[in-house]
Amino acid sequence: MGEILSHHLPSLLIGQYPNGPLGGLALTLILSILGLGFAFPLSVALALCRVSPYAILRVPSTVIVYFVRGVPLVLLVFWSYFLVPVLIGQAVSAFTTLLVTLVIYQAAYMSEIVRAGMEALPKGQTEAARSLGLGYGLTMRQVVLPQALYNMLPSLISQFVSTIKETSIGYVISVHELTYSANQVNSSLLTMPLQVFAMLSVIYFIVCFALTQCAVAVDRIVTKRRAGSTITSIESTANDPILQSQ
Amino acid sequence: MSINLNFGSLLAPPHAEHLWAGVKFTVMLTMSSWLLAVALGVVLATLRSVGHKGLDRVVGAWVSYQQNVPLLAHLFLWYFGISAILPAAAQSWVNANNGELIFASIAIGLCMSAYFCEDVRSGLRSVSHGQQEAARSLGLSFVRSMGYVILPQAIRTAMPPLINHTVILFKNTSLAMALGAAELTYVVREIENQTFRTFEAYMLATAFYLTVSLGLMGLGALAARRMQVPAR
Amino acid sequence: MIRFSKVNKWYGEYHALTDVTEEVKKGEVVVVCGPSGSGKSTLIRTVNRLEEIQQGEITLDGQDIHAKNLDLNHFRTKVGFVFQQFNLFPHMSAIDNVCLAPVKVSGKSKSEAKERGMALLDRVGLAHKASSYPQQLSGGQQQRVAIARALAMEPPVMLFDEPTSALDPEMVGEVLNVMKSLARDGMTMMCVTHEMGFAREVADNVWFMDHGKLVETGKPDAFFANPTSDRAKRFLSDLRSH
Amino acid sequence: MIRFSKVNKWYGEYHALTDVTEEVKKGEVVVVCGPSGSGKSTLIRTVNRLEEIQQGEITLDGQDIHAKNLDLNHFRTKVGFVFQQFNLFPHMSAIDNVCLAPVKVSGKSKSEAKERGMALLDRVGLAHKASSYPQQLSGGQQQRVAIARALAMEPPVMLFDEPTSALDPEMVGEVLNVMKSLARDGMTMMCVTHEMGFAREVADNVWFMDHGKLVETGKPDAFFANPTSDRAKRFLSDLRSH
Amino acid sequence: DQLADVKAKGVLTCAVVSSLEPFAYQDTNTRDVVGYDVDYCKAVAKQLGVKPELKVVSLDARIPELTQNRVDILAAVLGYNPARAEQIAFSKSYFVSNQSVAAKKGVYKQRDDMAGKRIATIKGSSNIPIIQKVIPTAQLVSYDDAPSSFTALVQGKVDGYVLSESLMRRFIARLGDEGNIEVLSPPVGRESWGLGMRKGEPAFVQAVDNALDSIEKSGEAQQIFNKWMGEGTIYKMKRDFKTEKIAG
Ligand SMILES: Nc1ncnc2c1ncn2[C@@H]1O[C@H](COP(=O)(O)OP(=O)(O)OP(=O)(O)O)[C@@H](O)[C@H]1O
Ligand SMILES: Nc1ncnc2c1ncn2[C@@H]1O[C@H](COP(=O)(O)OP(=O)(O)OP(=O)(O)O)[C@@H](O)[C@H]1O
Ligand SMILES: [Mg+2]
Ligand SMILES: [Mg+2]
Repeated sequence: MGEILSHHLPSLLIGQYPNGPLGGLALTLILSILGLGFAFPLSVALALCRVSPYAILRVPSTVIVYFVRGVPLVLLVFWSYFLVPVLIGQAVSAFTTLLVTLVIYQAAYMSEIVRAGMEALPKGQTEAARSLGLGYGLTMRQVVLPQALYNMLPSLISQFVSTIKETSIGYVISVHELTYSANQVNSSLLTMPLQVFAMLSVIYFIVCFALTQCAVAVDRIVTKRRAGSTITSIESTANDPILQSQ
Repeated sequence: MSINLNFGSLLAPPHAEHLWAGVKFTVMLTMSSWLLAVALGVVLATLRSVGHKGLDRVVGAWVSYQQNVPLLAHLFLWYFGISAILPAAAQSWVNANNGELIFASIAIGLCMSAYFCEDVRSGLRSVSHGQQEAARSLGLSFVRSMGYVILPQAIRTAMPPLINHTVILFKNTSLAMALGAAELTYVVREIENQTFRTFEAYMLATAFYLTVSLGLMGLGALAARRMQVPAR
Repeated sequence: MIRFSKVNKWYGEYHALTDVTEEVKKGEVVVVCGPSGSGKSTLIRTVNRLEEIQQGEITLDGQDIHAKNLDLNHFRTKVGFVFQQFNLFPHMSAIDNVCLAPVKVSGKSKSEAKERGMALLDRVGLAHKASSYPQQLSGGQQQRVAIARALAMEPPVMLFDEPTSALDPEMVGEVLNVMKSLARDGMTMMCVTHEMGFAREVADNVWFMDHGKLVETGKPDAFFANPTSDRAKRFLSDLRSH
Repeated sequence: MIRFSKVNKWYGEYHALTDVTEEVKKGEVVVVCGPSGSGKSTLIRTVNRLEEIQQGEITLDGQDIHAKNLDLNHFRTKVGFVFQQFNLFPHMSAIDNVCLAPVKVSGKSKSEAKERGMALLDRVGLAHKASSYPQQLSGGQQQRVAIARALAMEPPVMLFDEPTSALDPEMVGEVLNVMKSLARDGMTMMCVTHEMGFAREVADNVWFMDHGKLVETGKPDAFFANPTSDRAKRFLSDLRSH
Repeated sequence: DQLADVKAKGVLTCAVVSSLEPFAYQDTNTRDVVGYDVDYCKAVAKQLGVKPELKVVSLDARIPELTQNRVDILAAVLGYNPARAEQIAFSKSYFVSNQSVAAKKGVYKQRDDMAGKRIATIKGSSNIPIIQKVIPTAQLVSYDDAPSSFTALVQGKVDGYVLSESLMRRFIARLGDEGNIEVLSPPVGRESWGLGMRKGEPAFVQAVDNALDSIEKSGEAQQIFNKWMGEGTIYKMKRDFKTEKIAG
């Protein structure tokens, strides 16, 4: 096991880089960060649409969210693999395909988190803001969103963990992320699947567990800050099961 | 690119039979892994709520291992890794008895059991401490107060996440494709490879998954509503 | 100043306000009381249109509050509202709570708003807590900040919905004192409250509601000594009995 | 009937009860009062062992409540407890709440328990709400059901921890009336409450606590007219000030 | 016109499948992708006077990658079959491979004993229609890549595995004796591999065919074969084919 480790660890961590494309854990992390980075603003927009009084915004956003929640991620990956090039009339790489899928997938799930955060705020917050003469937009921007996003920070970190795990789907379309790299290593060793896949699990575990702990710590801070404030209606959210995608 | 939809060839033999077999496999895999996940999840949640520190740690470690590793990695580890260290007799028995189904069920079931465990546990925690105190004050023993007062309420709270995770489990069965398990996604991809009717093939699969997922969500909402205590 | 004419409101089937017709004059303090569920909150919430009405009219200085074309946000700056649950913004310090509307709605400069905000916090006795966050304040202090926040837009009218009901008995006094001083300064006020001492001391009129109807109105002395309706008699005896 | 001797309790470092020594006689009504955090709840919760004590002894009819070999579940049927937050079981109707313990603990037949339960609900004035669920009841009604539930095991002693603090003022009376009628019927009661009217009317003794100590005890008239300790004086004047 | 485009770009983008030694795989030491397919890509690019660029793709994404313009040409263990020929254009053959079934040593005498057994294939590979024709009763189990399939065979999860003989021999050689795997004869088929190109680009196909002819003529084809599969390698294979038009 030690030998496989020393010999193949670079492949698992950075893929073929610098002799070839970056891959392995590095690519997994890049995908996750980009995925979450693009998904976050999209999710806020989706959440705003979901709670909007206008049916023309509410209905399509609801359809998107339920569609994404009802279809396996693999199938979504296949869909974008074939649809995205058709739609934009241009070839896109497997990496882009996966990224697009992850962004849509995560945005849908995260919008539910953001929405839950907004709805968990006591109604009095909005009423107080409106009573002061703040309009809908100002109320959202100044009062609702800052609190909802802050309260949901732990869930959002947990979502990052989900994203990391979901990048493993890249394996099926040959994005050279960690799972793909592990399979490459397994190909060249052929006789040590147990060791290779155990190592794969360990690497994922280390990264995801560290982040999960981070979410727990942030959750503690958020809960403490929230204690005694008017927002007591939501329980700790870091592990809120409804809100996680995987 | 114009899309010329033609479902005819997909819904005729031999593809129709393959699709049907894929659907059956998916349903079977969903049910077996769900049963495993729920049974184990309840056991784990009970173990965690006993209040034994060491036990809680062990179960907690198991849960966080399952939750922090992608399902695909679990699948590979079970199918190619752990299967290799089984005794030869066990290996050949499994291989002769739909090993893909067995290992996929184990991997998915174990992974989701961690989520079900946490659902049940947070259901238990959502019941206010006052309920336990009130029940004990009436002279009900720990077991009775759990049975008559705490659990009936906990299950109501745990219902929505349990449903949600059931849907996720169902969707995740599609990953068993990577083990050569002939579930629906696998079959659809094969058919797509043979016929190049990409859109039609994926549409059929999508329709199936959507119907079942939304159906489960709907049933869950219905169950939650029926369980709901009358309010003002 | 505020005139209700034949105001009717339904929640679905439920008739929450029935033919309320009455007036609050400029500089007057009105205390609204009545049993739980009688529609007190509903009534004062219609005044800044937190609730819509289905029939009748409410005017403020002659302006129809429920007109379709009303600039709602501008209108609301003319009515201060204080909630039972304080509803301070927990992510902002006391002074930021007070300055939010002047800066974002009236477009005052930050420094100007802040100066005026400090004066208001001083008025409610909390200048030293300006940079505290709501969680760091007691209930009574939070409610006083909420009053300062409502005053920041310099509204000619203030509405209070049970401002002391969520407070520990020890803190009720400090909030009532602020309200009394407002009343003395000539503010037009509508207060839903069970604090009969307060009503006796500062109210110009007491309105008694039951089942969505304005059953009885009168000067406090007369009302407490001699309620005319049976329902009000029973209500007052309930309040006194313990 | 209940005898506290040198009772001491710590929460970790915090000394929550210090050397409490006092007695409640059979048929006596004791009102426990004192500022927030003074240990009132802690004290009465030790009586049915919702809290453990570290030193001293509490006996009920001579039986050591904190004995290791006590059959706790059986013992608890002898002490009725009423919580500030009612703690009704929300998934059961009022009558089911009342019948749970008689059926499951005492093994009464369902019909017998139900008959007696209806009598109890009638006693608290809620026979007509027997099949309502807690959420369908007002706070005062919930608390009355909770009292009926506690009475169902026919306990010789009843404990009340601020039974009216979570109620709207309107509903305080109905709950206090039930408690008064219990007191008149000779029930031994310990009540933590701020309702001084109630204390004056029915208490045989008032215990005043501060910082975990039983600072002062006395007949209600004497205590309210002439508290001996400074702390009690200040406490009473705060309560009266508004 | 693709030929002009490629020349203008100065780059020929080849799709290769990198999990198949010796056709294309990642060298453990340099972590470069190398192999027979890779060398062919480079040789063709040189003939066209442009620079080669590799793009690693998965087996069943090869054809979509091509038809959706993500690559110029497939050098991706692409066996000819009529269904594929409807989708894409094939060059002349640059490799001809026996497709054979491997199984545990000593269990089966010959290929047709595999009737009714579970046989592993690779998702989207051209072996699937062939084996379905030759052993119609076989139950096919498809994995995502060749090593997974082979691992499944070694672990007894399947009874047989059908693959190009060269690839199969490599797996067997790698495993040494402990794997206990043998190739059953006769082969299930013989398959010509071509470079894959988009339909409707006759000039480009012609140019690639010409390039392949030159490579054959100059002896470079033989060299490439020897380098990856000849006497000096674990495969010890002889080149028994020539570059020629694939017969439909
Ligand atoms: N959003 C709503 N939907 C339906 N009914 C409502 C709604 N809000 C209030 N009600 C009903 O309208 C009636 C009057 O409510 P309101 O809150 O005005 O009473 P209140 O006099 O303020 O009582 P309290 O003293 O308890 O605050 C009540 O019966 C209440 O149940
Ligand atoms: N579980 C606990 N752990 C630590 N400290 C506690 C715990 N429960 C109560 N305390 C502390 O013990 C002290 C007495 O609490 P207790 O609840 O008995 O006060 P109280 O007199 O009932 O006050 P209140 O009028 O607010 O109900 C308080 O300072 C409280 O913070
Ligand atoms: Mg109200
Ligand atoms: Mg207390």
